[in-house]
Amino acid sequence: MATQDTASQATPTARDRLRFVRQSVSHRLPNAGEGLVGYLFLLPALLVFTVFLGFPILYTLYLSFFRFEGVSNETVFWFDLGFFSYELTRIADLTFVGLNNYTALLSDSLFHQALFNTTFILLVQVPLMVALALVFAVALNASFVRFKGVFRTVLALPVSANLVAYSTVFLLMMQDAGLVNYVLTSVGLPAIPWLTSSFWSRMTIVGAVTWRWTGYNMIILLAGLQTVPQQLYEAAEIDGASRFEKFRYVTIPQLRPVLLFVVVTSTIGTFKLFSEPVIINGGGAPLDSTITIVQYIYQTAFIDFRLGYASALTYVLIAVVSLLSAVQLNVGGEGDA
Amino acid sequence: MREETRREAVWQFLAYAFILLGAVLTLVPLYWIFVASTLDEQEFLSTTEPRLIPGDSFLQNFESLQARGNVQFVGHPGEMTQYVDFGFGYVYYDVWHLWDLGALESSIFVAVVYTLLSLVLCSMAGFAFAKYEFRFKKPMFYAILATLILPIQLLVIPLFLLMSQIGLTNSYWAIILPWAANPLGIFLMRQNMRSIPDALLESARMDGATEFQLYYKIALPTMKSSLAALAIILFLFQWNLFLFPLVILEQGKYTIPVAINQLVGAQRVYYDQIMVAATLSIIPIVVLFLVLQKQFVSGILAGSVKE
Amino acid sequence: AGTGDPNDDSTQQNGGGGGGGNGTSGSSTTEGPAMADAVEVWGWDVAAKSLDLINDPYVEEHGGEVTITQIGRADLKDKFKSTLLSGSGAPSAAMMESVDAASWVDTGGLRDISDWLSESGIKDEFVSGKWGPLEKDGNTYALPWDVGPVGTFYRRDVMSEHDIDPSSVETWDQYIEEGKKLPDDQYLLNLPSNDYDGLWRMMFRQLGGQPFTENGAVNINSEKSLQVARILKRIRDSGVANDLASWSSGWFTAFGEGTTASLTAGAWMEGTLKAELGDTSGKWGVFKPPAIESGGPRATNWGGSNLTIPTQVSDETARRAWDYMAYTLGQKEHQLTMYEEYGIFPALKSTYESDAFDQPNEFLDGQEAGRMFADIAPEIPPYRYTIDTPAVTKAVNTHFRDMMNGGKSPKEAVDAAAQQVADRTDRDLA
Amino acid sequence: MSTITLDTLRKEFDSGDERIVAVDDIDLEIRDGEFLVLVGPSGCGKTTTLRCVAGLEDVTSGTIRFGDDDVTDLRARERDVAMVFQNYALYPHMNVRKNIGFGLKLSTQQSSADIDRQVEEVAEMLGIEDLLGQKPKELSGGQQQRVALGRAIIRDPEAFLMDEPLSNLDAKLRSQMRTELQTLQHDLDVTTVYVTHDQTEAMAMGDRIAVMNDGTLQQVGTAEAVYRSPVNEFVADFIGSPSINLFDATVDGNRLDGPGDFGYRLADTTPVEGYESVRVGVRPEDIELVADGIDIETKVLEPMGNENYLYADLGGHELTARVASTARPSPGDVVSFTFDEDALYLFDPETGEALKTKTEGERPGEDGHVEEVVG
Amino acid sequence: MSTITLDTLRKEFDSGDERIVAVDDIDLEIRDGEFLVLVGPSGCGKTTTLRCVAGLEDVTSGTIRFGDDDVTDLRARERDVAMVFQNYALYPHMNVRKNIGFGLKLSTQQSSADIDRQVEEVAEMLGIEDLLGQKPKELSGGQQQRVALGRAIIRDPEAFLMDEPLSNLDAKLRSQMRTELQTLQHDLDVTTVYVTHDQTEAMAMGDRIAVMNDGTLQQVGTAEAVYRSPVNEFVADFIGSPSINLFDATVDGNRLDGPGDFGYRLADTTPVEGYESVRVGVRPEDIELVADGIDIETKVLEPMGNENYLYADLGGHELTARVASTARPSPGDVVSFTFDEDALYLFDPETGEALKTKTEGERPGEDGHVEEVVG
Ligand SMILES: Nc1ncnc2c1ncn2[C@@H]1O[C@H](COP(=O)(O)OP(=O)(O)OP(=O)(O)O)[C@@H](O)[C@H]1O
Ligand SMILES: Nc1ncnc2c1ncn2[C@@H]1O[C@H](COP(=O)(O)OP(=O)(O)OP(=O)(O)O)[C@@H](O)[C@H]1O
Ligand SMILES: [Mg+2]
Ligand SMILES: [Mg+2]
Repeated sequence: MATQDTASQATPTARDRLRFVRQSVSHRLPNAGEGLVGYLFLLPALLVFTVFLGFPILYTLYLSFFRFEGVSNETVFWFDLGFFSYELTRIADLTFVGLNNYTALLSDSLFHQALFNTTFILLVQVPLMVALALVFAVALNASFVRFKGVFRTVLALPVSANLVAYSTVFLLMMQDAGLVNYVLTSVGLPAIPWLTSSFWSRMTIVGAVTWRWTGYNMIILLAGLQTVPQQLYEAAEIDGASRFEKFRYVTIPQLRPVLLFVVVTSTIGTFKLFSEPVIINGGGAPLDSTITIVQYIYQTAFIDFRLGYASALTYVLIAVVSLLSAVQLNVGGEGDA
Repeated sequence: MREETRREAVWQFLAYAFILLGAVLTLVPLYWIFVASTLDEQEFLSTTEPRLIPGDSFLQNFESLQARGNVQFVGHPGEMTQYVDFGFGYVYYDVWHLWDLGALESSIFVAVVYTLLSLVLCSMAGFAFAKYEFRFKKPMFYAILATLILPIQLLVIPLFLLMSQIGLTNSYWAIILPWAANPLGIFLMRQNMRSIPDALLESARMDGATEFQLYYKIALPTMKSSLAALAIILFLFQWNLFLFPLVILEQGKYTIPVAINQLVGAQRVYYDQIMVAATLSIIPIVVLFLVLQKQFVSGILAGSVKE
Repeated sequence: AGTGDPNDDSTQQNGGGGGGGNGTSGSSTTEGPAMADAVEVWGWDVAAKSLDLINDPYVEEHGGEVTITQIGRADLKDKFKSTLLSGSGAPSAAMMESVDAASWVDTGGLRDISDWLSESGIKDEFVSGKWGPLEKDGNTYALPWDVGPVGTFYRRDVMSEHDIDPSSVETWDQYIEEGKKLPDDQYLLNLPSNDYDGLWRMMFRQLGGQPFTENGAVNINSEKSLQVARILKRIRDSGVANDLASWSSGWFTAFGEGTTASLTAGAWMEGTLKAELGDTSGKWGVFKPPAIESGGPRATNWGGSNLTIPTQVSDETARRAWDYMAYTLGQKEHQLTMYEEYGIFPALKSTYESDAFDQPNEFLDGQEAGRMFADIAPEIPPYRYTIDTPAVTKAVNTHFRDMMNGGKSPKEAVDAAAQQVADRTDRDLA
Repeated sequence: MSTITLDTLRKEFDSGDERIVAVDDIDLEIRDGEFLVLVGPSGCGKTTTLRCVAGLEDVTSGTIRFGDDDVTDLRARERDVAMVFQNYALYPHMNVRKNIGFGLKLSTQQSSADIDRQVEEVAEMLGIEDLLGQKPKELSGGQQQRVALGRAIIRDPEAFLMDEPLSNLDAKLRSQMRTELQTLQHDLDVTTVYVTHDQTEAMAMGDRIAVMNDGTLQQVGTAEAVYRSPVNEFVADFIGSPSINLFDATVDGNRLDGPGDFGYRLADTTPVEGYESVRVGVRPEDIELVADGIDIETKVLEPMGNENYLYADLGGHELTARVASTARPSPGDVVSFTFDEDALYLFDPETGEALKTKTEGERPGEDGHVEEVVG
Repeated sequence: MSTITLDTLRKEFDSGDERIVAVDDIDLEIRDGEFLVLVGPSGCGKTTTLRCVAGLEDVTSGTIRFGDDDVTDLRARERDVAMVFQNYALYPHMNVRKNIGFGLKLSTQQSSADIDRQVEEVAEMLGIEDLLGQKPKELSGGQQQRVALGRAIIRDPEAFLMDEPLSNLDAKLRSQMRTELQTLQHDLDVTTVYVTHDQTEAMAMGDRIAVMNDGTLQQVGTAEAVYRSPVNEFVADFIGSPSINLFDATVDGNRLDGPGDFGYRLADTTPVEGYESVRVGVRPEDIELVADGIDIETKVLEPMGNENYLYADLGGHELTARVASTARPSPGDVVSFTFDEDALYLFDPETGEALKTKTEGERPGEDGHVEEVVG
């Protein structure tokens, strides 16, 4: 207020002095126009990002126009200053093939198969999982539910389960004479060939992935729910909204950004499926019906050593998924959110 | 009105039933992992009917896990070689050797450091994307989003090359830094921070806050729930990283997934030990969840603006 | 600063000859070009353990320091390939399966050891079938370690209970007939639908088949391949075969309980069985794998590894690594130590004379199986693993599964597989 | 369309370790079709009371009845009330049209066209017909408030609950809205509880006015009753703007002696019998500037257009007077005032209870229209 | 502590595909240390103007100067102004103490103890000293508003910007706060821009009043000037409560003929020369009930305590009159009124421009205190 008689100022405490130091630092921070501030906040992330992922990403892009011909350790550049020497060696022998890697994709039936499998799993898995996660999140946010902490923890745990362990258990459960069929047959349902039919083996993947990631997405949605203003529920309540209507007209629109996040990341996650099919379905069995794109990329790069082709595959994957995400974001009303 | 009470009761019942069912379905495989960890390997493998009662071999399995030569799952007290001799006795002081890290501790260490670092980077970037206008914002955002899709399987090679160029092979930094600016985290923070009312930031600006102060005095405290969720995401991301740690880390520094994978031999899979390790590795996560989920306080922005 | 190679004068080609060192012969290191002090060798499972056995004697005789790093098989491959492809971080030497050899060699990341090899003169001491995939353009990139001579392991108790005498079986057809004596819930063998290619390759090789002709054409639709396909189809159709994923727990369980009565696999399988199903000791026996047709060859191989040195390690290190390899793999007594301790079946022919192979095997009810395998080993036909082996594996698996379901005839299956390989690898059909 | 009865309604909040009593055992009956205005100082519990009636807060104790039905445990949506929130609570993701129509869409079976038509009518009445396509955050404060109002009045509820629905509107619009609201309420004949801090509004609109202070109900009565016959000093002080002038005076027979020059001879001493000192109250508009009376020193003169407010010093006490716009003493000028005994208020100095109010004939309790609750 | 100059300030918003002009080329100079009140109907652009001054909105065109410095492109924190937001914008995660002290903590080198002391002083002044430990969501609307106010006044800024800072307070508190604010502003001598929709407040507080309509500035002048000498019909209509009575009248020599019985003979015809018809304005307080005058029919009588509002019908037009509380015609009664020619307002029927206002001597432009901007 007005009455700042500096004379009466008590000697500042240690905490205050710390505050002054912080203040002088923070006020000396760059203070340029708004446009720049955004960049400044981005800077640390961007820096780490470009330093560590920039090279791999660009190198991969570069590779996608070449055929990998083997490792090379020929020195392309070096200097020696006595106290400091540097030697840059060529990484690989490459032959430029232009867009061949990309055009080859058009006729690669295995790639098409992988794309099909992934899309199939995606269409079943993402809606299922997001819906489940949403219902769990809303239920576990309700005031009347007790032991919320325990339930939240339990539901979110699967994602921390070790992949080998959980895949093993799934494999055991899904076997022809496994737990699931045991339960099914004991209630009079027919056993299902979870691992051997192409349809059901995809469903097994869907089940495993849903089991693992639902709780994780629930946690994210739960965090999003906390930002929904309580007063909107009150207004809706007054307007006569039922529980479902509140969910439909308040929760969903308010949660939209986070829902979008979940949908987009789940979609991406499905496209990146790798370990589950490898372990549970032994890498694409039966009949390549569970081979996924990333698995195919891995095979191409790590088994066949066709690094260029694998890079091209990757970029096509990125293109496909980016397109899909962009569609999701726009349909989800990113524009005016 | 009784009608309504009844409907309310039905709702509550349904909600509970749903949650319980979900919890049970979630727990079955986990429980089985646990059961397997308490069984003798032969018992686990030779049962044709699913076995659901824990056995008593947990400790024994744990011991055989610990007795493995090539991976140390849980660490042990280290040998402290640094000491001061006071004439009447020694005082050891080399804290870094108080404890030799096993995979469990390595994983915890790496995940904690990574989570803290990444929380800062992601929330800052998310804040920028959510609350500032700048040129190339959209393209930059989408570019970062696109890298979410990059399969690590392909990045491994150039990344390994990069790490060896900058001398970070077999260093925990090699698995901490590349994803410190986690696109997933940036995306999440951006989505959540959009719900911070602009008026709040404006009023802080009027109060003389620098832009950075807006971030850590207003945005962070009001985004507690989201930060908790992000912390979980980041922790788990690092906790589950496999391929790159495998490639870049050498024995003795292995994280849990890498260590567990060492139990999958060419001809033999050490199920008992895998299950013990898997069971143990869930414990830190349980603790983490129980701590962090308390941050999910609802209506955190309430009372800030009239609208 | 400038461009050019600062190490021009010491490239690997000159390493062996230029220095005039014969320290690489595996007997002496006192002279010749400098060798690094320490080497690190990567291996998996028992192989790594068996190398450990040789460390002490080696260090005692040759000095230096040897570290054996044990890494899971799949992990080792991923890790090693990453180091190869990125040109850094590789160990001094690593284990390499013959199946992978061709494609790994093809990356150019492995060191040519032919000079050292010829100098040491030990090349001929290994079974000749091993060398194919380790060589490219006349250069050699790895030293053979073990072979997997194939035998058919069987449960003596189960067989005799149902009056089957495996030792009298000569051909697969006979064996199938015998198998029909087993009751419905017991199977003669396992034919896992995720692993048709393993069995196919084993039999194909037994017949002397090659997946590619010498000039690189795809050959998996050859008459021999077709024969194998027919046999496999017959096995499936006859109902004597179980279908459990290999290495799965159920797979082991079935052998333990005798519901699957036999298993055709490399000699190393005995060790695995012993470890996994210790309580069935003494109930097992083994006989030479049945022939495809009466009087046909009964020697083939499954598995087998080698040691290789990456190009990226320094010459000093490479020399030390070679020295170590030649010592452990090229010397009879060390190979025998590994065989006796861990059942690693040597590729070094001279070992076969040892009476270590004549020891009665307790697990196999006293059978002197070692000798049988030692007899088989030198007769194993060579097999041309190439970088396209994975494509073959894939194609065979895919189309044989189709065949087993009745979707294709054997002929159609091998043709389709061949066509697929040809398409994906840009090769011609033979 | 029913009586609303609050029976010892109590609402406490937990805040940290203390419990805040926001509403303290209120008894109140709002008659069928009545327009009741709730006034009181900021933080006295008006909003909380309203929210309890709406069903948005769980009451700590007491009951709420709509007609004969105990609705205490009923949820808001079953009470069928419409409410204007003090903080608007608009749906940020819906445009104005949807915000207003939302209640109808949910609770009635009307066709979208019908709803649209009604939304447009309401919007026109509120002067926001041009804004129907806009989102709340694109609206000005007053526009938002009108949307919030529109959301309530479009419905045909059991009761209207309005929490300062006009506080962000300018005078013109406010008086216009006031009339509209009254007409509407009259037409629909809906029981209405209306919170306002605006004197004029309370006086002009309320069938009765309920004055609250610190969680307790002070007085309920017509505008005139609470103005002329406040039950205690608080009500007298709170109602009326500018506020009543209040000061202590000693009683000496029929003579009251106050600060400064203040001295007054009572014609009727009954009210002060037995008191040594009382609180004296004179409303600013009852003060007449005369040539010869009690002297005061002018401090500030505030021109209000049609009249002037005179702030003057009476023995260290600030005295406010509403004077004609022609009276223009300058600061420092000493003027003189007097007032009618009829216009004099007297209060018990301890309890604040009224001893004498403006019109003796309308003393609380004697008039059927006035109820009294002393907190 | 400097002049604030707005030079053709313009602010447009994009809303969907249309552009909304919220502030339309405003020129305004707020003098050093002046207390300027911005009034205007809801949605006219007051808040937007204030936000432009604060630096929270990028202006579309025009410049803003503080003293001689062009601050148009400066960011909010560099302008060193304090602001009370219309929607409060409190920090939800901080308690009241921290909310109020936040600005000082950030921008001064004072010790925490000092800041605390000042926070307590301010809180006391605002009557929220008991709430210092509470979080915003635990406060009533009025309490929130006071916290928002406290946050601004604790600082010692170049300028105060206040957006309806008292709109949620009751009359008593409001008038008290008004005085406090004025004293404070006076002591600090800080240039202040104050938005309110409250006539009384505008009149009482502002050194000058700026009237806005639809994004444009109508008139700037002292309270008296805008009240007595509005530049146009809009200002006349907007300022004054109840509003001025306005109707059309035909000019016939010196005679004005309006609706119903209305007829008036002008003594001075200069203002209406050349007009066939004009808009006539008479303020409610200038209407005198007389025995013989213009007849009107009483419709409603609103008792306001110290006076009554009379709503009557004048040939289909509603006429409002402020009459003494003793005058109590019943609905349906026909009464008769007149007024002084001095009190008559006349406006151009097309442009709304004032032809004659209350006191000719103070016509806009002739008086130094009155500036005029016609939108
Ligand atoms: N962010 C925005 N986007 C679009 N239009 C806006 C936005 N903010 C304000 N407007 C519009 O600009 C006009 C002026 O708004 P402003 O908030 O300045 O009004 P105001 O004078 O403060 O009104 P009130 O007294 O109701 O608060 C309004 O018509 C409003 O709808
Ligand atoms: N959620 C809450 N938690 C704790 N205290 C609360 C809460 N809500 C209100 N209060 C307190 O209860 C008291 C009454 O609040 P209420 O909102 O009913 O006041 P009000 O009469 O509406 O005031 P105003 O005119 O300022 O809006 C206040 O002192 C307030 O601080
Ligand atoms: Mg309130
Ligand atoms: Mg406004």
